[in-house]
Amino acid sequence: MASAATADVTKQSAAPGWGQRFFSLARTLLRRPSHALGTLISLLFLVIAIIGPLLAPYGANEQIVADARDGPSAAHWFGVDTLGRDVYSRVLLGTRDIFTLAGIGTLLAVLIGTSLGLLSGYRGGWFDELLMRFFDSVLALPALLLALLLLGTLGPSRQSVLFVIVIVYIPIVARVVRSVVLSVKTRSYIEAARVQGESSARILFREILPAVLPALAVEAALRFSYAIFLASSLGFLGVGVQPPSPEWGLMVNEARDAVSQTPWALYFPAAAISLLVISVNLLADGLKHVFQMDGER
Amino acid sequence: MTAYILRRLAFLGLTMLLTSLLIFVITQLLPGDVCRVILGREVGENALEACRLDLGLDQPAPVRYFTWLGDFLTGNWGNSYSTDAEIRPLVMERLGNSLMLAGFTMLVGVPIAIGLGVIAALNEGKAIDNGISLGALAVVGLPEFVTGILLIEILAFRLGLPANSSIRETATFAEAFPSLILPALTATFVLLAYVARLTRAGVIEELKQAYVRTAELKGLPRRTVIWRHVLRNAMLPTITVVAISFGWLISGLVVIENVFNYPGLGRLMVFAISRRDLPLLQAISLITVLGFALANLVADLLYAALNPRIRIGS
Amino acid sequence: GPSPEATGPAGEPEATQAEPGEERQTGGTLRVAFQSLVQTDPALISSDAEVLVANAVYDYLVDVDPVTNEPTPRLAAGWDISDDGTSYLFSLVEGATFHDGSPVTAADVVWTFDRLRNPDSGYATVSLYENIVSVEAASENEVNFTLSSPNPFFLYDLSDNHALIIKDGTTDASDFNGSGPFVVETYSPEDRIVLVANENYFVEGQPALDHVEIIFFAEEGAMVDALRGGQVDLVMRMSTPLFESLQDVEGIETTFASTNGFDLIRLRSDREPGNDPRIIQAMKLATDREAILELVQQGYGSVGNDSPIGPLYTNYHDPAVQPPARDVEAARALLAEAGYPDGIDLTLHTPNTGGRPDLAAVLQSQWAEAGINLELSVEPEEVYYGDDGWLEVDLGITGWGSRPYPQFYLDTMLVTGAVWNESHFSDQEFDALAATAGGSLDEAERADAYAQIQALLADRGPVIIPYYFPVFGAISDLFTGFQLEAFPGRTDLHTIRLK
Amino acid sequence: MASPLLQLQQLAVSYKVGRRTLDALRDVDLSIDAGQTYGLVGESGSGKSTLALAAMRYLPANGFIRSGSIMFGDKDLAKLSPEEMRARWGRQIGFVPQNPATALNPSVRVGDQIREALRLYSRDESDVMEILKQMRIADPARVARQYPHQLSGGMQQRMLISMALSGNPHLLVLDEPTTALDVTTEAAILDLLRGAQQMLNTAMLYVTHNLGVVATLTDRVAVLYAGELAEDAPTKELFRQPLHPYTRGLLDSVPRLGQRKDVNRLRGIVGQIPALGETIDACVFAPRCPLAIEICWQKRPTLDAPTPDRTVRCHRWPEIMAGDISPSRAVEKSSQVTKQAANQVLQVDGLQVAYKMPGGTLQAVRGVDVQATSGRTLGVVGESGSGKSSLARAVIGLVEPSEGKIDLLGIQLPKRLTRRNRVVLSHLQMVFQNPEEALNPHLTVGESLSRPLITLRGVKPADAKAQVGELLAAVRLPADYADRLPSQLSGGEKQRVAIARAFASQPELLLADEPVSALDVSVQAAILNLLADLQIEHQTSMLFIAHDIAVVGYLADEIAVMYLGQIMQTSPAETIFDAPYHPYTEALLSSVPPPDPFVKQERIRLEGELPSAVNPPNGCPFHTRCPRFLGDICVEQKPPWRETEDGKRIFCHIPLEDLLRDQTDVLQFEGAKKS
Ligand SMILES: Nc1ncnc2c1ncn2[C@@H]1O[C@H](COP(=O)(O)OP(=O)(O)OP(=O)(O)O)[C@@H](O)[C@H]1O
Ligand SMILES: Nc1ncnc2c1ncn2[C@@H]1O[C@H](COP(=O)(O)OP(=O)(O)OP(=O)(O)O)[C@@H](O)[C@H]1O
Ligand SMILES: [Mg+2]
Ligand SMILES: [Mg+2]
Repeated sequence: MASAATADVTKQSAAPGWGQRFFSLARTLLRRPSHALGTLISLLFLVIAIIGPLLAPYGANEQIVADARDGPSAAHWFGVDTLGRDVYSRVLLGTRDIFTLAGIGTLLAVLIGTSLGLLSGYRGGWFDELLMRFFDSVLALPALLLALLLLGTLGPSRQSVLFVIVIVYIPIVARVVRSVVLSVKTRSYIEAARVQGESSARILFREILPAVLPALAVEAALRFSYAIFLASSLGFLGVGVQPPSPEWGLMVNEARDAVSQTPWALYFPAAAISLLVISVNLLADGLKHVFQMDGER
Repeated sequence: MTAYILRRLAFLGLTMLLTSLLIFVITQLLPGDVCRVILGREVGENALEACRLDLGLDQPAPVRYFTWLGDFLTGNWGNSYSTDAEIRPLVMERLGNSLMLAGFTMLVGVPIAIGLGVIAALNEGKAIDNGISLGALAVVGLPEFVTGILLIEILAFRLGLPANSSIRETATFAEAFPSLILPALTATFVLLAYVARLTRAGVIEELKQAYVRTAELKGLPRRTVIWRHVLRNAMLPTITVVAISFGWLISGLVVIENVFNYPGLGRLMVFAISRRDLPLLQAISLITVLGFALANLVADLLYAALNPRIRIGS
Repeated sequence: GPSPEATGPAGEPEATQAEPGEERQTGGTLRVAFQSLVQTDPALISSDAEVLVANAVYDYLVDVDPVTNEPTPRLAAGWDISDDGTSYLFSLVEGATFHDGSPVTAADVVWTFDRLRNPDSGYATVSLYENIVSVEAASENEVNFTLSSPNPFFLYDLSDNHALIIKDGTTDASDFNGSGPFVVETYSPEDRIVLVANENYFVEGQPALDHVEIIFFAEEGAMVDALRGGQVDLVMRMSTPLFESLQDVEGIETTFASTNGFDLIRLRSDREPGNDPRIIQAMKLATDREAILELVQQGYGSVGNDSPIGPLYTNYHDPAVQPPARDVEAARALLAEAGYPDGIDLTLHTPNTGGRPDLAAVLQSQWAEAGINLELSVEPEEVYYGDDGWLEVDLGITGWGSRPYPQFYLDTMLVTGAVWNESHFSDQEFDALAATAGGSLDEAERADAYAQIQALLADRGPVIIPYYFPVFGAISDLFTGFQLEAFPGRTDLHTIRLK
Repeated sequence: MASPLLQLQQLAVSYKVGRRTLDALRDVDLSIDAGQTYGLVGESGSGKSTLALAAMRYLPANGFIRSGSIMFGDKDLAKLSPEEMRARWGRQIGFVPQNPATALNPSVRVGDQIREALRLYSRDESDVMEILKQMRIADPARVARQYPHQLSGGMQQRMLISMALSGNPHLLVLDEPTTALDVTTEAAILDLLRGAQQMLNTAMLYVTHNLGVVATLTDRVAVLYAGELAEDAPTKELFRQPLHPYTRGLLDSVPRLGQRKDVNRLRGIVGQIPALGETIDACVFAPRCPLAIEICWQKRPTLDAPTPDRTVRCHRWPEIMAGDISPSRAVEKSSQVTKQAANQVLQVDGLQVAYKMPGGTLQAVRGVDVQATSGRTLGVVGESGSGKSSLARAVIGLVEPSEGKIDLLGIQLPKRLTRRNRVVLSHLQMVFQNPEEALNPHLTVGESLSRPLITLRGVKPADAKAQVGELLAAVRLPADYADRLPSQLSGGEKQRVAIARAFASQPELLLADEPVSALDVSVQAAILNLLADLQIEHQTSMLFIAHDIAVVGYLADEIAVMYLGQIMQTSPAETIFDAPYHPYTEALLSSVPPPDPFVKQERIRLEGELPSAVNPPNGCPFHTRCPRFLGDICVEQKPPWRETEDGKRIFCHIPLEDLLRDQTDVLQFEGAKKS
């Protein structure tokens, strides 16, 4: 039936694959110098976290008695601390520490937070109400205060810090996800899915989740940077990861007494923390920008 | 508006109740025998037993919670386990100190931050904006303890500013002032970047609104458009930002107070945790949370009061 | 939180007394940086800070001279000891009054010691004073102590950190009603305590200062910053790097005192794997004490020989007893012999204070070469000691503060069933030697027993003592008369004066 | 003739996007005389707003004037400094924006916003009351003290208009000022503008896509297409004989009042407007033009002047003018399907929908009875907020009705969606209003279409693919669209996919909630035809919701008019334009501007605002605004249902005879009634 209404055919390219989409997003991300720098430095740290042990000339706890307290030199790029440990190696090896702590912490928080946020936003009702009131009360405690309370309870250890990061960030992630779900939930295509009898699970994970991902990616990057911040602050306060771990905050704390003797043992890890946090922040900023641009297209 | 205030208050009450429960549960799980901590390692079992009885630790947890909450609400905060001092005056004094530091920081930092944010927003994409935004982002990445230590190393001894901010209890503001400078500066860094960034975003968002076009096409001078129309609306979200940053400040102060040995609530809190001083810890937590919540409430109410859409409802 | 390091009597030279005839140069405020107080009741105090305040506010009956290490009078003007060594008669000084104005009498002394030795109290001093049969007022200002058996160190015991004379019937320690050189003006927990000179102090010319302000800090670094910035005048107890950092600072005088204080590594000897003496022996062989001293203490202090009877006890220390030289191969061999040919995995527990985490880190690295693989568990001091976990774990590090005489360590740490026998050491020969040393009034016999004990511990003791640490102090050069004590808390503030 | 007030000469405007420079306007010539009302029409994206903003020298930051001049009086605005422009804004050129809700500063009282303008123009601030009265605002003192959010859209727009007029500008630029408003409000605003124009003699540049508005309001019309001026003529001439095929297409896309799908189909325009930067160096309209011949693909036509007062840019206007060729597209008559016996599909009785709100319960639907039969369309019209969507959503199960019974094929439906089984779900499907939200942006068209096949028809996922092709073909889309993501489709295409998805389960009843409101007229025409075809083909029953009575009249067989959650009138579609009507229907009909300058329309205007649905009026819900208000009876008693001979049912206290006596046909057509 040749109708009056034939397709308003457009000359648009065929659907790009996910790979293509990824590359186009990545290109947008790398367009601004600050975003590109943040991304590259973050990636560099990630690489160091993975292959750090291969790069480090010494072990994290290897003591070179003769070189103790030596300043930066060809043999010890970042100098040696009072215990005779090579600061460069410790900073490199500490990268893995911070990535596992902050990274896994963030990942878990994001996973759990996302599930709760999805469920709570989609289901609504008493479940939502209850969860949100609970999260409100958790969020009524400033993050560090909650972290300190929990660490007081759990005792300082790597696992505790991990746990604290997860607990502190779940509510935040869940709320971000929930707010996206709430706005997406009323979209016609979700209602269409409902009147087509799609299962809740499919609606949540196939229809809603993709819409949440951009916000989630930005949030995850932000959380990650805060988690680094938090973990190192706890290390610095002495209630986080315990010696002799080469965790950066702890290194700063340990080097503080000897700052006039071995300032390098303080400044290099401090610089590492700052650099990483700033880069991840820039990355988050970049992601936000990318998804904004993507949304506007 | 009254209904709104009442609703907010009820909400606050509920949140505080839940939070207090949370604090109670967490602190009850703290390891270590409280009485051991109080009496030291050198006492016998019978003394411990007497102490436990004395503290009511033999009661079931719900009873203890409600007793504690009731006592707290009636102003009976008890004595610190570790110092045996009365908690209320102690916490109040430290709260005063923390508020002085926070207030000073906000007083100095917030106007500057808002100014920077506005300037950046009005010059979006230009060099000034890039400078401010990047600077803010960089500062956001510096943990307080790094900033604090850097300031001590760079400024304290050079300028003769006190690195240690242990102020006298009786000190007037003028006397305390020098010791406030470095911690406040450290806190300002955190605040500055945070508030400036959000203010910038707020103003940029406002600048996109259609009413700006209306105002401009009326023929209003640019200055009037910015001051009378844009900022008026952009300041609304900024109020919330400032309140949230107050919460940030509370967290930041824990670290800062410990770096500078400033006798505030944050330092007292780390002390209480390290000493397993439950009543002190609970009181500090609750006061902090209350302060945090009140700041949010004030921000909400202020927001509502200044925002006709909420004040008057449609 | 209490730690053995901070417990028990201490002593070193008493600071210079005001020269007779010299006009009392008064005035000035001394601001001292210190850790905060927890306990204010003399019977419960233990930390340096608590003892420092107590020593300024109250008086001991008997003090210990920091220079000669001999008992010297304080509230007691003098004493008579019966020939069999079981009866001591003390006469009190004239004119001593409590801060509330009432005179110090024999009854107060009786009340103080009866309280400290009351078995129901649970106080730490109960076992210390077990030996006392009775304390009686012989007159208004004379007190008689009767012992069940002779105790060569009884005068030192009376100078125990807790043995501050308080007024008969005191119930509230927060009154700070002592007789000491300073009166508490204000106490602001966790922040500071302000002391003013006791105008009626019974020692002429003391205290020299008008005010002492003890400002509490959580961190040594902050204390030193404050000293450098001029917000405090005196810092005691600091880490070696901090001490080093103050060396060339204008206007600050640094001082350090050798002590018999030490950090020890101990292995429980009552169960696997420590019940095989070859294990601790292997550990000793794997330890490089010189390197430890260099890294952890930056060379301050002296290398230890695994016995608590350190070189400061010149009468008793036996320099001939030397720890084994480091021999990693021998250590491996011993381990293999003991059934660990592939090495052994252990958790080393340590409190998070002082140089202990550093010591643990260094040990971890040194012992790894010998196949002793350590997992470190660093816990807050309060938790580690508070839960008595330190008495339970297999392998741990403990800090022990300096004492005026060595018997204390043996009796509380190593004798079978001792209160703080953390290594669960039980050795009949050792017990017998310790009893001899602790009960004999014969100096030679005692010295001989101590020499044997050092040899025995080096051979099969459950502890490694890698070093004796020094204590550090630094004071603004506006002041003089500061004499740092081996136990810093016993440092006398009332001898310090403005230049 | 005096020199024109505003004269655009060879104006070209471009936008910088990334590194590309995209031309939004090319060689536009246009001149407006003092006091003239000038309409500017064209599809979305044709550059109307760009032109309006360029005329004021107020382009977005990335937009710039590439060449040409904007002569305003004797000054070229394109050459003025920002300060010089500021001195002209407000005083010489006023602006009325599209969306009044966001165009007022939300935290400043409206009175103050007007006062601010008065101060700026050195006028007496007390003139505010005067100005508001001119805007026919009943209680100006009270309104002046209010904040924008306390005012309805119509009131807000009045504020903006009064602000724009307060500087007594020579030229008023209006960018779709009534698009966001209800027809009844729109009618009032248009009256106002007409009045103001007569009083102040202000020239107006009126941007709209609504041909009805153009027809009733303007003196001259310019038709914009892809940044170029297609045609420019006096309004009546343009409507009588459009010379450009694009103009013809636009006119053919809108249903005239009374036009019906089975009698006279919409012709519309194929294809869609080219994206910015996609135009060819020939006739930009050639790809969509039914008359395009070789030259059209090769050479850009010049702007010619067939008569002294009209211009057109087309190669073939002489033939069109001579009547040798017709620019109207030939359209096949809809396939005539033998009318089967209509059996009842949907029966709704006493339906009530209520929403819990902080301030009380909002009664969106208050006792509605409707029926729908197979192969036929029930149209529902009414102002915004009258409860049309709520009715549809209750039927489909997206909201739970508080009261009432819904029968599908004689079987009562569970109220809750989750209780309805697959069979029920497959029988009931829905097409939503906003095509941008209709499809999940993360799913390909193929996946979106295969889902209902799999879930409701039990098709195996492997087989679904083939059927997706059939579905696409049914909505006249190529099969390879299955691989596209929604972002690669135009609005019309998205709506087609959404329709295909709704038909996938072969529903008995299709609910269509304003499926064309968000679309351009040309696309709207195509979608309406598509729906009509599919319905006939599948004999589906349809509940079709729209606020445009012409659209409903075109597509529906039966029309229900809703007001405040109740049905005021039902009638067969053919008789909806004939008296007697319910007074509300009468007002509605007289508010819709007919897209024909030759139609005379009665002017019946509703007073006051739509009452709150939280506290709806007792008695007849319409009594607060009824122009034929009888008295107490309307306030106190529920009206009876009255039936007319031609099959209408009217819910009114006024007897049919009285209605018939007082009412004439709202629309009087010049020439024959209905075509
Ligand atoms: N700031 C801008 N940057 C880039 N392109 C723009 C900008 N503003 C508009 N455009 C594009 O210019 C073209 C014309 O836009 P314009 O808004 O003038 O059209 P319009 O006819 O007013 O459409 P509508 O009816 O949708 O309002 C469109 O393709 C639009 O996408
Ligand atoms: N989810 C909801 N919650 C509260 N009120 C609602 C909700 N949905 C609609 N309403 C209100 O119910 C009334 C009827 O709304 P409905 O959307 O059914 O009207 P409509 O005729 O479809 O209007 P429109 O033409 O604007 O789409 C309105 O007053 C509206 O504000
Ligand atoms: Mg437009
Ligand atoms: Mg609707």
